Amino acid sequence: MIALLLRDLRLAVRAGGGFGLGLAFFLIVTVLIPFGVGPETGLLSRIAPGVLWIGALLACLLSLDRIFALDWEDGSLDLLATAPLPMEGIVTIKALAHWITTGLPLVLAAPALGVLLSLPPSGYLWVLVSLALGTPALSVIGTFGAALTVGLKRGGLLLSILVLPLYVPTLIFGAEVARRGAEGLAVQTPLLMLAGISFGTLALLPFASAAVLRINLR
Amino acid sequence: MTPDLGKYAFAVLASYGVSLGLIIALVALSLRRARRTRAELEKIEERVKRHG
Amino acid sequence: MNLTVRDLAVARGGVPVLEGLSFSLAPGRALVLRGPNGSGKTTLLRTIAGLQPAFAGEIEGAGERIAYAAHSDGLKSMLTVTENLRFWAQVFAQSDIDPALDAFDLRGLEDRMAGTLSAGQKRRLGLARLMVTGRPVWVLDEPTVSLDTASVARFAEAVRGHLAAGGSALLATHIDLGLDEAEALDVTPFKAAPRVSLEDEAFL
Amino acid sequence: MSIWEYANPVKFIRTTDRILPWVSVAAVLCLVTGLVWGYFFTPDDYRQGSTVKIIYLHVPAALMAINAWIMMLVTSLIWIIRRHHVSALAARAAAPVGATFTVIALATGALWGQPMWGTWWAWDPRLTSFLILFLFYLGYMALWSAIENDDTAADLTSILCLVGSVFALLSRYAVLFWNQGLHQGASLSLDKEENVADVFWYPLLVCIAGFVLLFVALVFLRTQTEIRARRSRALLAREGRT
Repeated sequence: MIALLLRDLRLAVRAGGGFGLGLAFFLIVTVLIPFGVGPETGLLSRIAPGVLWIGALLACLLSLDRIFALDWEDGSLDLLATAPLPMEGIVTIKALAHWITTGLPLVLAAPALGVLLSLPPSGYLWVLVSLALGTPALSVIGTFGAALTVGLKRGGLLLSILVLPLYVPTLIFGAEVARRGAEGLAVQTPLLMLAGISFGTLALLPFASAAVLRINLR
Repeated sequence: MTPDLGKYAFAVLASYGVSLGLIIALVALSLRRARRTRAELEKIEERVKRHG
Repeated sequence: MNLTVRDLAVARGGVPVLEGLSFSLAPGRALVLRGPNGSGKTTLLRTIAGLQPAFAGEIEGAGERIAYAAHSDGLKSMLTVTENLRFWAQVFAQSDIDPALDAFDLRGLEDRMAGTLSAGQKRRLGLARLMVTGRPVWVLDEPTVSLDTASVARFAEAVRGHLAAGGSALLATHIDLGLDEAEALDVTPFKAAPRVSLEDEAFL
Repeated sequence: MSIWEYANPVKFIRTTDRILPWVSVAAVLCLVTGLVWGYFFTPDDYRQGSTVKIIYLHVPAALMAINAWIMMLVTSLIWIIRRHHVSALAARAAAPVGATFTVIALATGALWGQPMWGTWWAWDPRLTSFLILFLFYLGYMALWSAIENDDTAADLTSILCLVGSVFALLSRYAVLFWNQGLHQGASLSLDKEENVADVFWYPLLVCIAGFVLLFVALVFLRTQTEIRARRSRALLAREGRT
């Protein structure tokens, strides 16, 4: 299992794309927002937590179809299925690899991009915490969507449609933590809900993803 | 007989218009597809029967 | 332990393609499947490898004992030869990749990216993967595609070594590998009677 | 005599063929009665004015939008557990009906909200929830039509329906948390039945019955269509094979 994780990470580093693409997209979104809504600092600092969350979510969405597509094309997925690894473990590792290559860089970049959006000082910690807690859920849910659409020729658009409504609860609670944190309000309730969603999806969704993948390999 | 809808006439009429329009469209599409698949199936069954 | 197949039927897309198939493969032996394209050899091998459920019948001694190799080698072009092999060795909880490198003449290519290899070299690397699985039953679908004569001989040598070490091999191939231990099985007589798929059957 | 007998496609078609005309007639009768009663013969609400007439469409559509998804969840489970093809096809047949009802609920909600809230669209928790539900319907239907093999499609959409149901519930709570919102007092809401006086309540009941019957009739008809389409394909496949 660790070998699979290391292989995916090594591939992400070598093939570029992996780390770079999501991060670049995140940067583009946050840089373009002020041009769209105007440079007024008050407005920007008010919407900053939400914009950072949306940017992270879209950057995540962008790279989902790569989770299984490459392994499907070169036959690795078939071979992995005959290997002594449980399918649930494979999809969990795939989600973890996606998080490390896409989610984690976004989390780390968010404070820097917060500066561009005049994020209030009290917000940095909570943007960081909420993204760190929420992006794993985005990867796990995205892996489920990727497993559903693996092998489909025009799977990319379908994947977005499928995953979009599934992302709503995570986005709401994550952005709420960031917003409340930035405004100096109590964050406990949404933080607990966000943690609940992350751990809940991490514990249960791999079973659905594995079932779906088995059906698609059949 | 026709009720006076007052200042909300547009909202009410548009609601009824949109809803009934959508329902009728859905029913019409369902019926059309039902008729077509039924006819197609009958044609195929006829041919299968003739060829034994 | 033998790989035993009893009254097996395999299906492609829900439609049976082969049925009534029975054979037993003992350690140290090889079985070569023959039959024209589309006769169901690939489907049979995939079923035995556990990638799809059998339509009917029993398979014994498969599961975790199978090492499967098909047309796609599962190679990553951005990894070196060693990294590719070592990855699969780790997945199958093995550590030694040197015998595999030797057997398939991959010495000198260890640090090349798999993407820069020729088709034949890639194929050899894909087959070398079999040796690092540590599994006794090799299930091979057209293993000699894109191999030149010398490489075919080398491959036959590797299979022979595997058989000598108590392994067995089930192959679908058109080429005569010159294996004394091999029997041939023509799948043509087991062609399934024309019928509709199970999922269609419910509607007839 | 077991209910599973109706999972046989032929039996299902034969039975529904007999019931369908009655259900259709009843649906039309109820809808016409309820809507005419509600539109022509009920007074205006003292606060909402004539917009109260919208509830005869909005409430039943919203109700059936949710119930359609629940029905799809149940039939998906039946497919996963017992693998009755009719069940999977019924779920497929119900999706566009549920989606249409969701659009009706959304459109009437927005039209009602315009004079009440002064805006076409408000991110009111209920409206937002229905928007999310609509996205779920969209994804579900898109997945069905994207996959070629029918049984694979049934398997995958069933699992999506299951997972989607959990996330739909989660979204519901998330949205409530996110915006307790514009519902200034229950009396101004479209959906609080306890505030509906009897004059409005009875025609509303008839309309709800009409929507239920319409849903049943459409699902029967569309399931028949799906079965016939599958049968055509099966016959053609057999022809090509022999």
